[in-house]
Amino acid sequence: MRKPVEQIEEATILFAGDSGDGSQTIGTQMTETSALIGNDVATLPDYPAEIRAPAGSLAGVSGFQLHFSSEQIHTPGDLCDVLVAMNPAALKVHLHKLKPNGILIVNVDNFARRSLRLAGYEDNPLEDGTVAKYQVFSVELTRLTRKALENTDLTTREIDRCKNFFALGMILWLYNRSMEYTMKWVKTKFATKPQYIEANILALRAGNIYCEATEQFAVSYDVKPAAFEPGTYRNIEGNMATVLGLIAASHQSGLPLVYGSYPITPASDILHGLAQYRNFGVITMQMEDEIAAVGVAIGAAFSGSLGVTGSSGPGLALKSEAINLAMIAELPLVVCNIQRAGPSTGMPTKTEQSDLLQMFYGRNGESPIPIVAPSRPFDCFETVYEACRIAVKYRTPVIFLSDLYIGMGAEPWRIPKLSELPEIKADFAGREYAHGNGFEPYQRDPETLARPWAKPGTPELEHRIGGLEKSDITGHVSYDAENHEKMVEIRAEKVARIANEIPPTEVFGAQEGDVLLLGWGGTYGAVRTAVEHCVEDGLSIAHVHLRHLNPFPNDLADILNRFKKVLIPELNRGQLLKLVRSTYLIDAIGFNKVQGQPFHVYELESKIDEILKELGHF
Amino acid sequence: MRKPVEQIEEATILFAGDSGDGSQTIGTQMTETSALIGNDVATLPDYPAEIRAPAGSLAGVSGFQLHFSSEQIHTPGDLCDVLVAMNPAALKVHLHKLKPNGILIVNVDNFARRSLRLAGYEDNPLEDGTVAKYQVFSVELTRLTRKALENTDLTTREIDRCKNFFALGMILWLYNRSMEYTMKWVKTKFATKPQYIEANILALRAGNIYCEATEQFAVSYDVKPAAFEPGTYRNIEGNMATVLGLIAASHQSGLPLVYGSYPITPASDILHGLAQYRNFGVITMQMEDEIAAVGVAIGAAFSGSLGVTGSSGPGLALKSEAINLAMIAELPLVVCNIQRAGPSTGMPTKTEQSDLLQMFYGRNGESPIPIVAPSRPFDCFETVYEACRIAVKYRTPVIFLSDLYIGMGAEPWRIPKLSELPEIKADFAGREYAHGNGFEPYQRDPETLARPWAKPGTPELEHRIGGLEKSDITGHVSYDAENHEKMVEIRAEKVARIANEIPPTEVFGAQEGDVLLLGWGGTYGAVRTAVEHCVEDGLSIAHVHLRHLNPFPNDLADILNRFKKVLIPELNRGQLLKLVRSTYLIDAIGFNKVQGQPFHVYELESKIDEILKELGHF
Amino acid sequence: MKRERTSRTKRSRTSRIPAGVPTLSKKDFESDQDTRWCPGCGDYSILAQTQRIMPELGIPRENIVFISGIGCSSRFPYYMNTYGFHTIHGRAPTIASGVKMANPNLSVWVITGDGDALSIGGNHFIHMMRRNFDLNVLLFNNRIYGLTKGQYSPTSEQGKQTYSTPLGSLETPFNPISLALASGATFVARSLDRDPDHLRTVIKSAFEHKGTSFIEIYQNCNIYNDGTFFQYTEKETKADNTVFLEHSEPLVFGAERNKGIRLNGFQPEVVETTNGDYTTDDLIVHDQYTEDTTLANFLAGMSDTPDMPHPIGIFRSVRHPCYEDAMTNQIHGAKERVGDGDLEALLNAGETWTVS
Amino acid sequence: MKRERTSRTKRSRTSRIPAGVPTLSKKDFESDQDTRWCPGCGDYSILAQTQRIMPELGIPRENIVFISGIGCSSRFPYYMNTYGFHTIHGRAPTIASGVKMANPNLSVWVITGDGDALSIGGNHFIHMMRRNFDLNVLLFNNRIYGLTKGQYSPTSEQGKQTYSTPLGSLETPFNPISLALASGATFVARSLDRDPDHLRTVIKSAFEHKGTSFIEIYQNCNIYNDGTFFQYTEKETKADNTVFLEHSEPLVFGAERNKGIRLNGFQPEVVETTNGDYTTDDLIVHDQYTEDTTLANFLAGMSDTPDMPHPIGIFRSVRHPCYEDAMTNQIHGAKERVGDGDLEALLNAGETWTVS
Ligand SMILES: Cc1ncc(C[n+]2csc(CCOP(=O)(O)OP(=O)(O)O)c2C)c(N)n1
Ligand SMILES: Cc1ncc(C[n+]2csc(CCOP(=O)(O)OP(=O)(O)O)c2C)c(N)n1
Ligand code: SF4
Ligand code: SF4
Ligand SMILES: [Mg+2]
Ligand SMILES: [Mg+2]
Repeated sequence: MRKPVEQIEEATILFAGDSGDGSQTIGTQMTETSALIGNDVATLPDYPAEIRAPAGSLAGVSGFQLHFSSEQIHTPGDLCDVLVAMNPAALKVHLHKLKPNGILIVNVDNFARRSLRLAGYEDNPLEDGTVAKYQVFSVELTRLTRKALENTDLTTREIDRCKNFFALGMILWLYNRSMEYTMKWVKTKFATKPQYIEANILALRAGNIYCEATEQFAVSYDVKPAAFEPGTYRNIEGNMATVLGLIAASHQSGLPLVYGSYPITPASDILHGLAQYRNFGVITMQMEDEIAAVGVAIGAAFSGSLGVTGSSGPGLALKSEAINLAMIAELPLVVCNIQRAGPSTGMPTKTEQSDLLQMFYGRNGESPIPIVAPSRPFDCFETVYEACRIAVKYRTPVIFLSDLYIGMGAEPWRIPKLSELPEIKADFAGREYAHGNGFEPYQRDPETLARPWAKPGTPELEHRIGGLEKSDITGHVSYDAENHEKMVEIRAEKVARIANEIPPTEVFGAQEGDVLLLGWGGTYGAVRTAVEHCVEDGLSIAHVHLRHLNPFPNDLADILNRFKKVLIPELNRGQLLKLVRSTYLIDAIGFNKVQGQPFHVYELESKIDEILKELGHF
Repeated sequence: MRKPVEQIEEATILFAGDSGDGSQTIGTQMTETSALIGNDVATLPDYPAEIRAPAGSLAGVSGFQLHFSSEQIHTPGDLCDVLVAMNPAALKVHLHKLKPNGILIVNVDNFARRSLRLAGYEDNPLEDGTVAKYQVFSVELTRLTRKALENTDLTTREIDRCKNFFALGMILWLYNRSMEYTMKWVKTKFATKPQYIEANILALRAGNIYCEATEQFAVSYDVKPAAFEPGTYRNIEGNMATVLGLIAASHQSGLPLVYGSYPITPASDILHGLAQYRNFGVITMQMEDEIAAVGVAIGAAFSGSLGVTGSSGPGLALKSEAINLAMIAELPLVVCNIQRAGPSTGMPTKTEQSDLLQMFYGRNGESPIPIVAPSRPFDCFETVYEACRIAVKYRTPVIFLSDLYIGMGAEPWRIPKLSELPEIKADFAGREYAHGNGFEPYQRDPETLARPWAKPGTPELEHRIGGLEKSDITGHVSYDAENHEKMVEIRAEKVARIANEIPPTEVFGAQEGDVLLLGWGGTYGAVRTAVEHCVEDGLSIAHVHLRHLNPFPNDLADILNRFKKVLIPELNRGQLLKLVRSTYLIDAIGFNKVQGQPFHVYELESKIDEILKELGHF
Repeated sequence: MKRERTSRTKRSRTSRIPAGVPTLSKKDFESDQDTRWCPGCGDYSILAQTQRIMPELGIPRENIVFISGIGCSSRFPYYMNTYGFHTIHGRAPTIASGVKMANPNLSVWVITGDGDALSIGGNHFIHMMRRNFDLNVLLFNNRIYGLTKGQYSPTSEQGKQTYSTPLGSLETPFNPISLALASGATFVARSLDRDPDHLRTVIKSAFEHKGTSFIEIYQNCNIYNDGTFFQYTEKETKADNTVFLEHSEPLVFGAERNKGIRLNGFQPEVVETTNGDYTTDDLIVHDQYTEDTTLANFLAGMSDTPDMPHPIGIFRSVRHPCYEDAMTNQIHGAKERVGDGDLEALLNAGETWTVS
Repeated sequence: MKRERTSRTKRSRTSRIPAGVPTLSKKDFESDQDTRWCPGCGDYSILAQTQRIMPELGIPRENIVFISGIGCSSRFPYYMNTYGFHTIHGRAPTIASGVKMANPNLSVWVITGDGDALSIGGNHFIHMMRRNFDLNVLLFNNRIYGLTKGQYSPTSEQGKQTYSTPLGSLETPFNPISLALASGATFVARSLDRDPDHLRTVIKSAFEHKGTSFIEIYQNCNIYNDGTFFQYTEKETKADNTVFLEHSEPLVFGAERNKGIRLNGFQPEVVETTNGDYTTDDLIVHDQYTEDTTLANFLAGMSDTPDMPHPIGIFRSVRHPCYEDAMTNQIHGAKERVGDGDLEALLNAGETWTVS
């Protein structure tokens, strides 16, 4: 008998287990299934730091958090409605994320003494009151899966690998979801291993039937589709959106893409992603280090390609000398920094926003470079595309400053039409640039101040560039005092002028009033959600999220002045804060978290409350 | 008959010629002679960018500017009283630095058509009115020197090399200086080549007698000794003072000095200087690159030595990843940056202060590092010593931020007594640090927050450090969220606490009032001179010059608030300015020059006037 | 500087445990940290052999320092109960050189991977070789980037398909032995994670060599590059695909020990020694102590040559002056020549004048 | 990937000047900039020979690119009337690789010094060799840092006294030829600033070689290291201290051409060919096209061996696939297999759903 179905607006599920338990796989299946029926979704994988830590250890826990909803959502959720813990270590690491009275599904077969000890439990948490405030479902996942698959030809080890699908079957039942998408996926995935297709489908069905047949759950839930703008959608991770944005920029500009990189978490996926698209003419070069990686990109830019390089903080430190060369040589170059928690090697699998000032100032001399930052996974597409556009138009390196949280997070993306993409024009200098006194490589476009892009192979435009200061217009080496000052100013002015193209800044919520939250990068989801809640509560709160960090939008000064307080939430110790204070001389305050973790919505909400109290409200 | 002698307070002489002409040599001779009779002196060499540019070319001009006085002086002078131009190129490059009606001595034998053309003169500047507003002395330096040396055995080429001593003889006469010091010097220098001793002395005497005998100069000048604090003095270049400061810190702390470096202008002299002192146990290692150079210094620090590395801007970019490692590992390390004009390769032989923000922020993640900057050549000694003291006491990398201008400039230095040097205590952890639960490498000193320095070789303190985030107290690798935030805060707090040790900030001039000039680094001389002039004029102007840039002195906020305007003069586009504005939220204004050249006093004075006008004065 | 011919005897300054002090055991070298490698990883064996051999070296634990870069292999120092420094990617040689220079009495070990040593750290690697500090370098070659999850490395075979090269890598791999030799390395060896006895012996020889001792260790990454060296490490194939180098011995190999390497002009060839054409007298005889590098280079090249067995063992072991000793000599020499540094005199050197 | 055996023929993609177009002269390759080297510097000769040989290569000027690092030698591109990029210290190989990859039709030249290539740039140098882009690399070896005013370099002889090493340097120098060979270089040669004819011939051969061509050029720095190579370059001593390599020819040298190099086991020796003991038939015969590197390594080692002449000429010239061609093949192959990239389809790939 089908049990009652309850309509709910949204749910958050956290799948967790040992690295080998397949939590990422079933998390992704549930995500895709939800996205396909039209929910808004947001996800966050949480990989262990080690490749494969000892089975059952705390260090080896791998998690996948999914938030889906019938409304627009912006984060993978603060706390969870459901936690699936495949072993005691997963329970230990993640239990604090489960809401009181939330649903806890555990594979009770894994709670033997040894496993408990590995997770650091003295006593069995299922029995000693640890889980008392939750709805606990102790399922013999291993035994039941073995039972369901007893007639297959698989070994016990192979059978045990299917138990995640048993768990998925249960979750699909719980949220009234069809198994169709997953069945299709299993068939493609194991096309060459039919025995696995059968086994996984058997396990999936068994989990589903188990819920249907037993008295496990009293109710099941239904989350209706969300209202989306019309369009075609897909689910996308930030790093994959970056890959597509780069390919799109290459395609639309007609500039072949040359991506130089050296593997580093969490940027490697961009290298892996791009490497799959040789048929787009995409050249990826895994180089001997980060310096060589940016070097080939600079060489490619000089040669007339779209030169791109990508890394994370420590790699950026190494690239800084060469980026400075591209800056003074005024060559287009896109530098992707997928930030992770620093300093030094830091916590490579955790997120942070603490490289902003490094990107602004981490080069010797006066070295202004435009910086853009995506705000959410799908926004990586547009933002990296914008980075390419600026680089090509202004002939300058541009930094695309993403982070681990959005790079690895995923959410639905309305796929743009090609006609919606802004123009990127690679107007190479041709023969007509050669005048009487020869070619002048530092003769500039009067509007953008860009110098001509004269690529080798163009007759009559032979010229020499380099890292020594160059004479205005002629480009000869120059130690002249006034010329140097002039060139320093021109390079600054060129970057400053980009602001003239930045569209008006969107102010969400109150257009003037009490508190403006000024954010950038991956904090978008949490900040926007918190501000939405405040606005629903009728408070005079606003949210501005900057894509352009250098230069700032021209209208920012005016916006900042319309609010009593400016609060800058950042996953660092106040870096945008420093820039805003010195630029606009306003007493902006910071809200900072440096834990390798994103903001929770409730943290922001209580900070806003605190400020409102100080302002005399409540 | 001895001509009349005029008493004057001060004079500035610029010796200039082709690289091979020996201007540096005679400049140094005149400096030492003046210092020895008790003048205050300040000098600035100006080497050509090329090793040896074509003879007679503008690129090949080498200059040496000397300012000496019977009063305390702080700069090598804005404009010159005397210009010695050994060839047309030297005239072309430096004539604009000569005061109206100043003395111009030229070697007229070098003004043939070919030489003029090489210098880019169409017509002979000695004849076409170019030098009309100066007192011109066209001396046949070449012919007269050959004449004086005709009875020696030297070749003409060798004889011609002595003509700088002829010029020096003239200058010594002009300023009523004895030739004794130079004669002594020549004797030591050419001890193995007696024919050169004779020749140079002959030339020197000939130049001297030439002035005595001919009607060249109507008067000669006398500059009396300056009033110096009692003590023993020597003349010293900034880079040499840095060398001595490092050796002193090593000696006083008992920590062997290990200096890792890779040659780069203008830091190489520190490597060369230190390499001469093996008998002090000084280890210098020229490494394969800047990364290796900082690497050996870090390894040496771990091993219990005073690890130091030095470079200039581009090298600092390369070192940044490793400096960050030393920061998170909390090891003492001194990093010398002798700034030059950037960005990128920039203008390697010119000065600038544009790496300040790079030193603050050029590393991924939150990476606070103390920064100290010397203000004048001799101040390099105390400042680098202070850098060592902080590094050792707080177990942190410290940046010593010097620049080309003070590194290559020279002035008299009161040699300190060893007893005057602050204590540097290398209190290594011993066996007593091993407790029941083993050694705890992140257990801190409650006052400084420094962690124990337990060097390999110490029994029972075996432990492991590294670039991954470490757990408080135990030092184990930790990905824990709260621990990370705590460690980030501790590292920041440790640096902040250094401020408690900074002595009260000296405010020169008005103690409150109209305008405070806030400077740092090599601008000291020009700023102090300008403010001295203002104070003499009875204006309400003050000067504060920061040695400690991170952290700022605790009393700075209060001082800044005592003035209507804060003016921050910098040889960059306003870097300290940004820091001050964001930290103190005051509307400080910048006065900036980015020409690879130091400030002139008059530039600062007219800027002060401008501000006073705005404040309604005059 | 004059070079000495052999390195058979060690005259290291590393302090030894005095006689009478109780000797240590493997357990004493195990730290309290959980090892965090994938189950089955070849790194475990290398760790175990290192921990086992340590007590035999006779060095007090506090005088031993392990320095690593970044990579799976580079977590090694955390597991050794000695001093350790897990530094940054590729830079371990520089930091280890600083440690050794500052205190030549320490026994310093560099732990590195094929990516760490030969990709980002390639330059420090070759310069370390020519400096010849008395360091011991263990390169865990698994022909892959383990820690960053499986990209090809500088030792991966050309055409290698990985996440970053789905259609195959394009570069000719480095031969770490050749590279070390060309950089002036004085001790060069190769061993196997799966041959614990050989590994321990070679580690011990490396320790006994005075100068930079380099060991390439074939290491299996069972997650991203499983079996890449199985033909050299597994019982069924090992004998036919490897030749173990022994000083003064001819190059004989094969399950039946009936094959050998002969030189034909400058061209090497594999010959049978039992079918009558050749005897072991015709074979190349190994000489690890010869100064000339032609033989060592030739042996190194064998692993790049199809159908040749891979040499395992010590390719070269010669005694050259160590950097730290030469530096110490300069210091002593200077002190003898001009006397111990006198700071007061130094500050007051040159022309001075006194104002009173 | 299969390797081809020789590089006798060049099948470069670099576009040639079409027949009928007027040919260029040395003057066409001189830029309008004043050369800024010290009078007497060996760099002048190398520049002149390069400018002289350029017209013979048949490449339109606009298709030629010179890329350098930092150093005296690295100012070279400013003086060539072609495209040029004076980059940063040690990194020219990386930027040149990017230029060549992005446009394989260009003729790309890397200009570098012993410090630039082997000190800070050592890693890029060795990796460039194994990638085998079709680049031409001229290393100006003056055994000193010229631009920074005279510190010892990685090729300076041990014990070298310089500003940074007043008591002598401590490291064993690199042998650039050995290092290039160990890194998989496909074309390796040595020439002299003071032998213009030889220099031009070698530069031309380098150009004709498809793959990375490396030439070490002994260059005199008359300011900081005057005469360091005089025994190999000056008339009086050159013949006895050098042996010129010619393919298929025995290694004969000496003013009277009566000396030669013989192989004695693995040990080389110098023998007289006129006193009856040996004839030229006993001498080693040079083979620059052999795939096996034993001979080339041996020749390279001669310059580290006291009493051996320094080989001048082409050590090795073999044909291996070039990186840029292999990459281009991957692109073509992918396009053939799955069709030209369709952006619209790519964006819409995977599971999508439509909201209307
Ligand atoms: C500057 C920098 N660049 C990149 C990385 C990322 N990274 C860490 S380890 C590694 C390669 C590891 O390969 P290998 O040295 O072979 O060690 P293994 O993991 O195989 O033992 C890379 C690319 C880093 N940590 N730092
Ligand atoms: C990152 C960086 N480090 C150091 C320098 C300083 N520097 C410039 S050229 C050079 C060495 C030059 O030697 P070499 O390559 O042999 O060239 P040469 O001048 O002898 O032709 C050095 C150390 C620099 N420009 N950049
Ligand atoms: S990824 Fe490979 S090398 Fe790294 S720990 Fe796992 S098995 Fe070992
Ligand atoms: S310093 Fe030496 S290498 Fe440099 S230009 Fe002068 S002579 Fe040539
Ligand atoms: Mg590896
Ligand atoms: Mg050189």
